[in-house]
Amino acid sequence: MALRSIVLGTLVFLLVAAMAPTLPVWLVSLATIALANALVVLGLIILWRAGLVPFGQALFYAVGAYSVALMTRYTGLRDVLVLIAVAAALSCLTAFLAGFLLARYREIFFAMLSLAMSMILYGVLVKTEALGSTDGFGVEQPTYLGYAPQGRMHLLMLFWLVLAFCAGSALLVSLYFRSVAGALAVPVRDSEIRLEFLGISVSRLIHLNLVIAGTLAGIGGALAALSIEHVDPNMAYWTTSGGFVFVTVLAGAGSVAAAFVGSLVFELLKSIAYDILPGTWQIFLGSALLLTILFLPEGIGSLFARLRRRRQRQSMSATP
Amino acid sequence: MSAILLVRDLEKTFGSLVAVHDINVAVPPLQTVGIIGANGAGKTTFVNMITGHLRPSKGAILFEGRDITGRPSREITRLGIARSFQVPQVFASLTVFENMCIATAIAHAAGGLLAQAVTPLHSPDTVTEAEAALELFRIASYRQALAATLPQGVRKLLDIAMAVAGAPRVLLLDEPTSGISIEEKFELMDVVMAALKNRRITVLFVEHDMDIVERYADRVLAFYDGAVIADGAPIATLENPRIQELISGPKLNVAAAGSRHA
Amino acid sequence: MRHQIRGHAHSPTLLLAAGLSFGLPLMAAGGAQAEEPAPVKIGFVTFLTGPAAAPFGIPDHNAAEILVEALNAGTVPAPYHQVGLGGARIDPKFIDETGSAADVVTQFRNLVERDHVDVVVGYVSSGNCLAIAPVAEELKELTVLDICGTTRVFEEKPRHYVFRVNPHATMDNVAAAKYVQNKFKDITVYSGINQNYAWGQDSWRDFRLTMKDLDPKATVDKELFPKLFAGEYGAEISTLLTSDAQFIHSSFYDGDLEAFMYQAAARGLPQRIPFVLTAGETSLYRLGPKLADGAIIGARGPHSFFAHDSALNTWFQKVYFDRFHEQPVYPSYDFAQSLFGLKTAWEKAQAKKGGSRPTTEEVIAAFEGISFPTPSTTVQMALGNGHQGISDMAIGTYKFNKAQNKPEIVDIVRYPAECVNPPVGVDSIAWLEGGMKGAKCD
Amino acid sequence: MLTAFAIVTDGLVYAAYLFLVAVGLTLIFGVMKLLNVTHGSFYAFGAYGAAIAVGVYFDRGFPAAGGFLLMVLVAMAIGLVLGLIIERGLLRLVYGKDEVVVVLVTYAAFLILEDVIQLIWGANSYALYQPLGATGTVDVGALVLSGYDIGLVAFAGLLAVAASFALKHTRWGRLLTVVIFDREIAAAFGINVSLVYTITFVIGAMLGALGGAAMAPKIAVTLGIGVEVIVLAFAVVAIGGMGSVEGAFLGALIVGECRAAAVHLVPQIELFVIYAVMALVLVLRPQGLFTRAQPRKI
Repeated sequence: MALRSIVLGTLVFLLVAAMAPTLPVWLVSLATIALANALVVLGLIILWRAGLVPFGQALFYAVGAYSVALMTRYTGLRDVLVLIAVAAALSCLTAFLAGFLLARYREIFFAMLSLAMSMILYGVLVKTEALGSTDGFGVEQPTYLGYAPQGRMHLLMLFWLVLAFCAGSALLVSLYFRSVAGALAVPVRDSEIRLEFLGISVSRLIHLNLVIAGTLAGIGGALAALSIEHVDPNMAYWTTSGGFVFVTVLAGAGSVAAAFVGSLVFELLKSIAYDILPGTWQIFLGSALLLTILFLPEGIGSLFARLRRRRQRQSMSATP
Repeated sequence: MSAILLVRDLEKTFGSLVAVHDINVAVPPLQTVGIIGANGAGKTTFVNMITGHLRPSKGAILFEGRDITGRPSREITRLGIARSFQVPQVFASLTVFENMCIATAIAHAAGGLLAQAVTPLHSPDTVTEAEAALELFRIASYRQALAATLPQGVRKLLDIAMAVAGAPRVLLLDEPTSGISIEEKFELMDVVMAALKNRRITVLFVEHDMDIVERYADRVLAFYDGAVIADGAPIATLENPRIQELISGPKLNVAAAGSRHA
Repeated sequence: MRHQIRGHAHSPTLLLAAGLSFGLPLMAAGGAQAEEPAPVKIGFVTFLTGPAAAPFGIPDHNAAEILVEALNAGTVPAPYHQVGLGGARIDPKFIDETGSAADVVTQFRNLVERDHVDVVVGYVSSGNCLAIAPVAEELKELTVLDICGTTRVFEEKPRHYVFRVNPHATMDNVAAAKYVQNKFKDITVYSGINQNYAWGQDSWRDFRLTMKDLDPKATVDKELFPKLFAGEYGAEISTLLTSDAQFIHSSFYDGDLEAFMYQAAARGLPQRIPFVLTAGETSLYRLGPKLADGAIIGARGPHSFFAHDSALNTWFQKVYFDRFHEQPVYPSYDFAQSLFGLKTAWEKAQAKKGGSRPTTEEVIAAFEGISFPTPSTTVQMALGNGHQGISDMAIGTYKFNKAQNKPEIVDIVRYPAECVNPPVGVDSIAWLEGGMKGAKCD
Repeated sequence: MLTAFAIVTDGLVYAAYLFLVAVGLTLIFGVMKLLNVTHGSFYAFGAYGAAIAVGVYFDRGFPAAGGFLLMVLVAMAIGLVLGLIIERGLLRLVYGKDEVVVVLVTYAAFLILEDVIQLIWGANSYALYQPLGATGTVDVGALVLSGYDIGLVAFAGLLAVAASFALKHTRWGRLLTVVIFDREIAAAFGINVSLVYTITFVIGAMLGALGGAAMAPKIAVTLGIGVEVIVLAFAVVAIGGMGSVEGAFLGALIVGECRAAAVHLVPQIELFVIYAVMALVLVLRPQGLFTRAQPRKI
């Protein structure tokens, strides 16, 4: 079963990677941003399984994005792997520190405290005129192990990079979900007391999940910064966090794949909305969200689940 | 022989209110102790302090000679003292099997959280052990049922089974038969006690039904107003009229009457 | 396959644009089958929703609507009487600028790579302009930035495909500082209140630097940066009431400006200390008598009240008023300048090519360094290797004409372009810090 | 000295503003455990409604007092209509779902209403300037206070007292307190919880609209005013303690004074002083200032 989905995932990954050059350019760049954001959503799914919904995940997203941007602006560092490694490390550290406070909170208080933290970063960034305040500043194009692609190739390389990170994270996270610690997310929501009396430190467990989610958000931010080639304080604003939660609900906490599909669907929806309803695209988005919640309460991910169940039923009936 | 659990001058106060005081108990290994007393007599407070849910205001708790006073419950659990709950604490949105797997997997996963983050949940031996535990507690038939949907008796059994998964030496049962119809009570206790004997576990159980106590306890601790007013063999203690009306008042007779007819 | 996507993306666009701009694209589409040249597809990006729509997006969009319509009908006065761009009709596609930098960049890419627009004109937010510029270079798309004022677009990097006809924000505050010099004799102390984001911070910085140059002894008393769209300014107003400044500088606009002014007026602040409102012009018609006489008003260029009168301006104000029953404000003028700049370059390139449709590179070559008349003034593409326009600047003092019940600007002072803009090759901050060397002011 | 006085008064005015926008939110949260993002829309609709209706009223030259009454009436009407639509038409369908899902539903409704506002009233901003003029000013040394602000503070104070009195001493209030304490028990007592929900939500909506109407004279009523308010209100409510009217009052007071002090003394931090306070309070008192942590029964 686990093996099956891994094989399946690898196939999809290779297929998409191979198709990329044949896809229209606008779609590739749209997918690049969508998948970068999907990493943040993946982190939110980890937290949501444990009943935690941060309204300030943009904090780590912005930390990742600004680390990359600052490195390309003030240091000679250009290699994409170095940039992302550092960004990941910094956002991981941020999440680790923030975790000491956040891990003690649940429900709405958790949401509000994380919101407060991200808004403080936002305030600081807006105040830093050296970094262009709200205008933000540009991100230099990275090199890939010394190779500096141009034009279309640059776009494709970035897409493949993002795709690779998504594949890697998807694999690791689904393995994590199958581990003991990963399996404890739902129990945290059901009964923290029982966990404590089984010998688990719930706050440490949540701290771990926060660090994982924060690091994913940081990598997402770093990749987003590279594909937008611009960063600004809005990346830390609460509406950005809200957007990620939006996509998480759209995707549903059901499966890892949901994060990526959900994020792609969301970006496409938005792009269509902008295109056909420039003046009233929010109505479009809002309605889309409502319909998802009403008719796909478990999110887009639940579609896979249904398919899987159907497949199982068929295989059962096939072998009586 | 030396006590596996030793409680010295234990006291718990909430502000000005004294919940329990001057508790001195020594429990030898493999004994089964029934704890009785009217509501608010301090039974659960006592259990909560031993299992680390409450920090004693005064006194000491020794487990296998080691002082565990005021340690957090997860440490105490790791040391070998487990507990079940009056309101069963199971993972409602998971199946019985998953509940059991998680309990056993945690018991197995050595090292810290990071180690647990890389050990798979469904390793062969955790699964077999979980299956075994479900058999032992006679709830294997509910294997795939969601914990939320279980009848009270089964939920209680699952709660206890999960507590036992960590192979504790001492187990505290907080009102294992509360909310269970009189007919089922004995059934349930038979299963539980058989299982615990099989695992060679020292048991302390809080109970209101004196027949249960009489049937399963080797020894009775009677709580009244935060203190232990009697500590001895079941029959002797329970027959004592003063104890009877101090502890249980009319409740005993009703319950007893009910069960005698049964 | 891409064709399908494009078609799919496009047909609803026409419907929408029809709704948005009174059936004009239908005409364009209708005209498309005729043997006349294929239309020039232009993507117009501005704030159609959100708080920035009222002050910038809507005037911007309104101007686009009437100008595209008039250009396609060939009813614009000389020198812009030729239909569309060099005879080719303009096929507009409007996109909302609201959203994150990621959204804005994605929409830009969609315009270029999915809808294959020939030119993109627009962007109000300086942040978005900075985000778009490198993408435009990467996609080799001719892009005319519209209202954004940041100097960084062309000072951080030379651009090839990006132009900005409208002068950057430096001259607003240089002119304002020069104006207060002869308005108030011997200034010793002044205060400032600006929105806490890049535009507000930059405006205040430029103004202070210029004041240092012109009047070193003048000191700053209060320096306030309320949050953007803060809504409630009680504390700021008290602070300013307790300030002994001779005037208060502010780059507030529209919503914040009006909210601030209502609250300030209610507490007698404007009566006590006059304001210098570098972007005040957008709100004059709404504020009317609620804005105390004597406020110093700028319009980010010699627009509307400050416009030189010309046939073009009279025409522009008329068609605008007839359609929307209000006077065009500076964002409308900014758009007109952007479009007329593009048109001039396009037609110059086309003429050079003997009347056949120019390529992007040819338009760019023609665009660099040209100068052309606009409804309000004349723009010279002088800075950023001929990619950044400059024009003269005007500032005046507010006065509400009770008789005719309409706002007026009196004591207008004009400053030549070279007087309030840095010379070629000098960054504006360096220029201000260096004492504005090379300014030609007479 | 004057500065100190200014800080206190400015803080009070800002606190009044915050309380007006937060009280409805905290009420709804307290009773329905629902973090209502639509609150921002209620605020915006209230502001637009008042700006237009009251503007017309004043232009006709009717007496000022009636204008203020009308302001309140408009707000209540809007709250009634919107509240009913949202609660009956939308929230009904999602009660019992995951808390955050319900929050997202209100967020979706908020997105839609943002555009509805633009469809109804267009993108241009409206101004309701007459009331400020009608209420005059009070001079305190160099400081000039607006009569309207003083009225606002008084109004907010009254509202706070009235609300907490109503909750404690009226039959309805006691019903609410029961529901707040425990939904199941309330239902067991035969309280019609669903009706309580509807009425609470409508009252909350009215309070939100009232906040907008009360602020309309001071601001330019324009697109996006709702967004700003939501997160402010959240902060105040989180600081005061979710679901407590006294908490909202105290929270508003703290935030108001801190912000005023920041503006006067250290303007640089004004932008995030609110969130700093919020983080601080949550760290020191996880449950906020006014709700006490419920003991977990095992």
